[in-house]
Amino acid sequence: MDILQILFWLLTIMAIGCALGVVLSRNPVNSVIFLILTFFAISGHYLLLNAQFLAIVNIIVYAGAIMVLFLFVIMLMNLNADTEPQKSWLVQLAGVVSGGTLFLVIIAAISRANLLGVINTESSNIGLIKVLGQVLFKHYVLPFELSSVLFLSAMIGAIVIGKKDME
Amino acid sequence: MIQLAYLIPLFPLLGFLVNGLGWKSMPKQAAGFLASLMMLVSFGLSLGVFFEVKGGAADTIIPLFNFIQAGKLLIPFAFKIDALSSLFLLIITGVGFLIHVYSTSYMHDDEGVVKYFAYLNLFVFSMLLLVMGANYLIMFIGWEGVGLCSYLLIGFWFKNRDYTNAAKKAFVMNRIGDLGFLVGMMLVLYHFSTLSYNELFAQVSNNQAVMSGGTYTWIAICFFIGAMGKSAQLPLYTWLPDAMAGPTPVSALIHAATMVTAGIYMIARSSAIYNHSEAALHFIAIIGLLTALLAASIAIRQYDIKKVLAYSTVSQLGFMFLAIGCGAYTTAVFHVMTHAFFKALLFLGSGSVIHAMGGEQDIRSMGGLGKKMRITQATFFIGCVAIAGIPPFAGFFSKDEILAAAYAHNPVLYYAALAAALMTAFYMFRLYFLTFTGKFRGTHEQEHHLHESPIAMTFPLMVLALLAAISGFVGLPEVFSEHHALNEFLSTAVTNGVHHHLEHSTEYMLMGLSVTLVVAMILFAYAKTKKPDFQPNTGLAKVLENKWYVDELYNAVIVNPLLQFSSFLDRIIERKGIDGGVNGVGKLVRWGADRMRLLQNGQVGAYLFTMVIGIVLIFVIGLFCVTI
Amino acid sequence: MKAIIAATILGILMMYAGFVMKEKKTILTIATLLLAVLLGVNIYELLMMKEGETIVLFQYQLTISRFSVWFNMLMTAATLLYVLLMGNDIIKVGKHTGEYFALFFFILVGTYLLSSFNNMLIMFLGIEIISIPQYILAGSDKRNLKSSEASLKYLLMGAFSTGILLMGITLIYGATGEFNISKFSFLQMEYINPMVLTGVLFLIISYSFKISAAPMHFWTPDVYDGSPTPFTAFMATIGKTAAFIGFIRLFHTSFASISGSWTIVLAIITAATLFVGNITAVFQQSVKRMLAYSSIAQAGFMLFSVVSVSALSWQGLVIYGVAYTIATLGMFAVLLKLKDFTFDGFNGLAKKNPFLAGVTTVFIFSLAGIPLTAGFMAKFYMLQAAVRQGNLMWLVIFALLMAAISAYYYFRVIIAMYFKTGDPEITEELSGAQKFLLALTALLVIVLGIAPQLLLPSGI
Amino acid sequence: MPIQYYLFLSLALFCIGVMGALMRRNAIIIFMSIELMLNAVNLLLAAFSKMYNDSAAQIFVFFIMVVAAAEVAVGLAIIVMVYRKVHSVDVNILNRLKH
Amino acid sequence: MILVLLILIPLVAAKLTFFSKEAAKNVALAGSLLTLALSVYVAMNCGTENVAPLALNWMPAIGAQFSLAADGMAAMLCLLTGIITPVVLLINRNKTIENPGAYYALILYSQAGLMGVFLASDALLFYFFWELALIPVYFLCSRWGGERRIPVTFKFFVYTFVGSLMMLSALIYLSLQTNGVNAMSLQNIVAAGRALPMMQQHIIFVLLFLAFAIKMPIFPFHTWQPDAYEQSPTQVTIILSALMVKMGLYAVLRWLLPVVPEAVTYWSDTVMTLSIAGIVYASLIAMMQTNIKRLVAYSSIAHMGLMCAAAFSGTELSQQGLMVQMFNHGINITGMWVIVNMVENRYGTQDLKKMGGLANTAPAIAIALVIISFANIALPLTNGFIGEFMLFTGIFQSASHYHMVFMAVAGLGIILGAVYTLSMVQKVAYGENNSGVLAVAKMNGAEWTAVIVLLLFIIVLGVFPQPLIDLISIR
Repeated sequence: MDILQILFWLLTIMAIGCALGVVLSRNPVNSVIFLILTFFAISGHYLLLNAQFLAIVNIIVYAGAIMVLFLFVIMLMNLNADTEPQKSWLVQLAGVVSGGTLFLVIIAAISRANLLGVINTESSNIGLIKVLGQVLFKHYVLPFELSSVLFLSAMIGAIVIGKKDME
Repeated sequence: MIQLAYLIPLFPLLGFLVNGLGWKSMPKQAAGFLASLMMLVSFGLSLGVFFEVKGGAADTIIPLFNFIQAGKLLIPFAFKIDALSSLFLLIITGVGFLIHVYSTSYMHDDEGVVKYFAYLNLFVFSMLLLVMGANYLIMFIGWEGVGLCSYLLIGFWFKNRDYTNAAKKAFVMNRIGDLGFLVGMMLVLYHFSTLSYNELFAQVSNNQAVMSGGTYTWIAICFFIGAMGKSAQLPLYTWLPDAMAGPTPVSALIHAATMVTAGIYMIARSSAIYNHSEAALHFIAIIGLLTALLAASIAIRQYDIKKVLAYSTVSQLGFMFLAIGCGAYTTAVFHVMTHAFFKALLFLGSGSVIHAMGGEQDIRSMGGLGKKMRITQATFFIGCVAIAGIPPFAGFFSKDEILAAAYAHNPVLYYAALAAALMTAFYMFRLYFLTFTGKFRGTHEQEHHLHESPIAMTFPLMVLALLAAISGFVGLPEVFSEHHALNEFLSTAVTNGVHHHLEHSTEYMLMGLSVTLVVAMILFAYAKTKKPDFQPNTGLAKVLENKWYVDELYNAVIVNPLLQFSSFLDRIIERKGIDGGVNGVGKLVRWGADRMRLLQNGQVGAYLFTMVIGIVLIFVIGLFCVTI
Repeated sequence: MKAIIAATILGILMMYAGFVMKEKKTILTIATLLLAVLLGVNIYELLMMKEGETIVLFQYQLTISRFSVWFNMLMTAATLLYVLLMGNDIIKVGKHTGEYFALFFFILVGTYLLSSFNNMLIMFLGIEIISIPQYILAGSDKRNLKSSEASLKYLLMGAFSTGILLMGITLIYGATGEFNISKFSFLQMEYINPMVLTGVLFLIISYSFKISAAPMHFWTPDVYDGSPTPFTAFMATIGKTAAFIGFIRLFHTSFASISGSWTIVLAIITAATLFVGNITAVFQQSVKRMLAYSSIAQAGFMLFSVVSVSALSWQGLVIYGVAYTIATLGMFAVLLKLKDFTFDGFNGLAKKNPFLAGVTTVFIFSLAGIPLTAGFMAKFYMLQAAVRQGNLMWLVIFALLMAAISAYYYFRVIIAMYFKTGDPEITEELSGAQKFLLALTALLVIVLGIAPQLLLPSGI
Repeated sequence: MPIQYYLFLSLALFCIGVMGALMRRNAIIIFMSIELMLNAVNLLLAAFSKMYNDSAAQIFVFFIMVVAAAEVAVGLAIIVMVYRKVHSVDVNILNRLKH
Repeated sequence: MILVLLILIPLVAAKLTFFSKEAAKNVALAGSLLTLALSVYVAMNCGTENVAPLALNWMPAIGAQFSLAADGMAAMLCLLTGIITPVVLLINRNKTIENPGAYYALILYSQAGLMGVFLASDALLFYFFWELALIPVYFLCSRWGGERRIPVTFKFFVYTFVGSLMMLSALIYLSLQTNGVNAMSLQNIVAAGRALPMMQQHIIFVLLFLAFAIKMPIFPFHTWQPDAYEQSPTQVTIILSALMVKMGLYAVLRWLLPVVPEAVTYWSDTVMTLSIAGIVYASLIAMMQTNIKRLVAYSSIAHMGLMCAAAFSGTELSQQGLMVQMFNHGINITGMWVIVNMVENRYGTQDLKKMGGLANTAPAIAIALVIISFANIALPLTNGFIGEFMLFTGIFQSASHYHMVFMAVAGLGIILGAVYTLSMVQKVAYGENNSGVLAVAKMNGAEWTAVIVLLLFIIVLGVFPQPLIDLISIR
């Protein structure tokens, strides 16, 4: 039981716990905070997997940008626990059950596979920004360019939808 | 001459076409004259043909064209002239001509007279087809044709619903028989793959070994069912009395002299087949006898002059079939001939009576007519004597021959037939006495109106009376003469069944017995009708007056159940069952649609939830149920 | 590739045109012109390619075959037709006309990607490039709450399906170590890895969502109903067909070797889709919503092309996609001319405007699959593909019964138009050009019904 | 450390995201749960890239983030638009479109 | 080439008719007469090189050809179509129809479809025309029909549509069993079908038979028919009952019997039982009808039952008889409807109870009615007899174990047929006039022509059937 494994388990527990927090907490703001914590835990996992750059990006983009956006919107609508609409416990139970069933089914299916793949502990350098940059701009330049189209349409969308029509 | 035989049916057809197409413009007298002329011509031709045949001309086939030729099936439209057909030609055209002449005067004041003569000619045409055809299909064509004409003529006064009902009844009952005929033809085709008489009978005489007796029996029975319908035998006889709805000459021509004897003709024609089947012959004998008895018994208690004659016709037909059943086809044909004469005579006489009575047909309001209409009385009397079987009138010889044959076949048959014959004598003379003797029981204006019919009506009566008197001599029994003229004439065409020879003494005895009893019956009838009293009948008499309630029985057992069943089919099975099922599918779809709509309840949560359920299901199916 | 670049650039141009031009009509004209240019580029690219040639780009991320270019060309042409038919209604929707047209261009980019991707990353991007603009289009009528509701529903469920799609891709990657769909080597494995199966199923599910197949169809009626009608027309036709080409491309190039493991599931999904679509459409009162459900049913038929793995299924998909697109576009174009979208809104149209009734009849016949219309030949190809599959006869019979039911609701329009009396209100009289275009569309439907092989020139 | 661990972990997160989408009525929270699903996928991809020692998977993760960002931009805009109209983010009151 | 004209002329005539507003009926009549002339020519020259079959490539991808061919049967049915259509256009000429252009154009369209069905020797083409003939009739019925027309016609449409889809799937399946070259052509389909194993033959048989049984219609798939006949305008009813139902029989003869022979022999007893049960069933129900159009409709079902039974009896004779009967039934039922139409127009009702006395009020019509009725119940020397005689003989000689029973039960149909037909004649023509209509119009010229033509066919073909038999025997 070496340090990495201990770290793995800690991060796993944290991730799942916080994820549950996201789903269960009645106050939207808490949900956001939990989600950010989940992201931190996931970034921790990235570090364990030698995906250092990914970890950083995850913190910056998700926790930093996206979640702040969420938080901002929630604040703007000043939603809080008492404004939060609650589903009846029955519906919630149904949700839990069906989600759980999904989980169990997939696990049952996949556990039949004898996956030989093992995460070897010695560090590799694929996650380094240098390598990633070369791969990205050598092999994946097309998707990189295409994502610009995606952002363009997203931008248009934000404008078209978000802008108040004065009429 | 024989080669011109195809002209015989042609002239009536011509008459039909002219009168039929000109049914609006044709003047009445012209129509009657034309029709009678046509009949006269074809009668002349038939005479020529007859004597040529009598002169020993061989059987002739006159092919006209190929009617149906499809694959193996080849049916030519051809005529066959031999002794049998030539004899029938004579009867049909001869009696037909007389009745045409009679009609010209009898129908002169009916507005549909042109139509009437058209129908009459058409009937003669079909009847001639029936007897001249060289194969069963042509016979069938004539067979159905005469059925059609009888339908049209029974329903001639179509405004009266009862008359049209009678017509419909006649046609439908004939159809039942025709089905038997059709099946018979099918069987013949199936086993011999031909319908023409010559080929068929040739095969029959050759390959008896091949065909089992059963086959012949079936064919024979089927044909006889056809005959039952056409010749009004049990159980299909009830249409004939109703058929009296038609004009009286029609009853004389169609329902006494010619059409109803078609059955006899068919069986005589097919004698070769019937000789192969004892069973069928027995069956025919039984049916014929029963019919004779039943009809005669009913005739005893009828008051409608035409009904009496109708039932007597049925009973006489029964006699003929009895003869056939005993294998004596020529005897049957003999009786057909004599019966044609005296029954036509009787009908026409009754027609003249009805004419005089101004449409009255109930003998209870007649009586003493003899004083006013001598000729009618005289001829009618001859008719009665002939049918009753008093020598030397025609009826005696033919009927006596039948009785003899019956006795030879089986004494029981003889006694039963004799009983029927006695009843015949009784009811005929009852009719005669009630009509012509005693004092008049009708209203006064009827009495004033009473008169002898014009010559156009009485002339045929006299001719027929003459024939009824003398025509018996063509068939003198061998006790009197060495050779039986008719038998010998027909022997080329018809082969009688096994004929048990009778001792002359026996034959004398039988004749004596029947004659004495008949005379006794006549006297009895005279006694009964001396002081006629018409109390409502009771007991057996009532049953007889109501014709043994046979019509009621048929309605209760066959007609009404059928109607109820079909209305059940219509209301329940068709509308509720099948159509309901079809519509039910549509309803089901709409119902399902209504339910399915509710799934789309507009809740994102619900949608996601259903989706996840679906996903789970897909995984379960895809991962655990599908075996790769 | 040229087409992709061109579409992107033209889209951006369109955007700027939207900024500078104030007059909507001019924007519409520009859009039409630019689309024509794009069509020209497509045709040019098609002509440049030699028989049976396939261009490989960026280390097998794109493999452009003549077929894909031909498909792109058809889709572009369909878009052009769409803009020509409904331009006047598009510019009525909101005030950001230029942006809407730009979105169409971007959606076309996504379509091009889906018709020629060779890498699941490109596929993912293509799907997203198609989806996100559609969320926006759905919500573009901001005065109308229904429109907003539609776009929110679409967004939430769409994002959900994106997650599923990604999980599928990931599992496939985990089993094979490849994103390149032509490099999967399932046959090397002695047995099929359950992870692959799970991934395939995830992919099937997410694609079923995009093409609105049961049980992922729930968004369709609401979104199609709520969105502005012209955009509904676009989503229901070109958007859906594009998703289909991605679907068939992925599954027939990469998973054909293990088709035995997923065709059954897909067949069941197909049956469910046909059932839900047809049965639910029966009771609709609004023609627009009926068309939404019928688009589900039609998707069920199109799924035959994916279920039956054969060379014919690609052709079948092209024919069906085009036939369905044209007919539906025409139907919506007619619908936009009427005030009342319910069936009663059609009452007595034959008397009031025989021309409109006539073309509607043609479109309805095509949708119902009556012979002499493109729709029939499309169904014919699909059935043929399915029958060829051999073990799907039950599905064929079921589909035919459902087709009969579809006749039921399609012919309600006919009945309303011809056999019922009423006075349908027509928004504005048809201009000569519109008449001509509608007539052209109807004619196209019939021509393709008699000679469908026009859609499949040799060497495609 | 066997790959299953990561597999199970990310699937667990994924399914928790699904549950969230099912259990909550607040559009924003549903959206966040979906983000959680995406992150689960990211984690799995990273693990696989380590397993195959292949950086393509990590590139894929970037693009997932890109798309996520784009989606969030549009999505939040839409949510805000709806909020402007009905002053609620409760998805259950949005049922004008049904049947 | 001439065969294409046979389809083309009605189409062109339809177009012209559609745009000629008031002259529509005359334009249509002219067109139909032209078609008639052409079909007569085809019938005359059938089997010679003057009517050469024609095959053009159409959809090579799926092996569909545009191929037409006329053997005796096809020529006969084309002739029938050519004869009936002008008759249809002759009646009701002085009746005002709204939008006559469309009305007559649709009639001609369906005529074109029928011609195509009878001539097509390619499965897909056959299916095309099959539907092309159906659609116009659908419009005719639900646009110009009675008050319950819309649901009734819709049921009829969906019902037959299901059938034709079944047929389509079967044809596709068969076409896929061929080597792919001209996969849809008749001879390839036949070859493919014969090569099939028993199980598949059963499937194909059921699919095809359902389609045709609904079209004919055969008990118990007949329920659309009485309603449709009752509700549609009589001219359309004529097309439905005289020509459309022949499509079903023709399809059986051409596209079912040769294709899956083993399955046919396996099922023939079942089918014959159904159809012969249908004869009695329909006849019994016909006896109960008070609406004259429904009565004739049920009588037509009974006739169909007999013909279908003959088709499956598997004897050469019954096949020929069937073809003869197809023609003659077409003539007779048309005559029946023409009379019914005249009576309905004059008495203004379809209710038998409200009729009667026609023999007084309009003797000519009454005479025609009687003749046609007797042709309808197959009286000898009318055309009805020949066909029915051959049918019965064929059924009787069929190899089935129950051929006696079949023959006998079918024979009941003869009797019942006489019953309901004669009671109809009685209720319409005889008795007193219960209609309350005193002045009954005489037949006008057009009606005379129609009736005379039909009567001529009835009598002439009844006495000299041989030309017809020769025509249909041309292979």
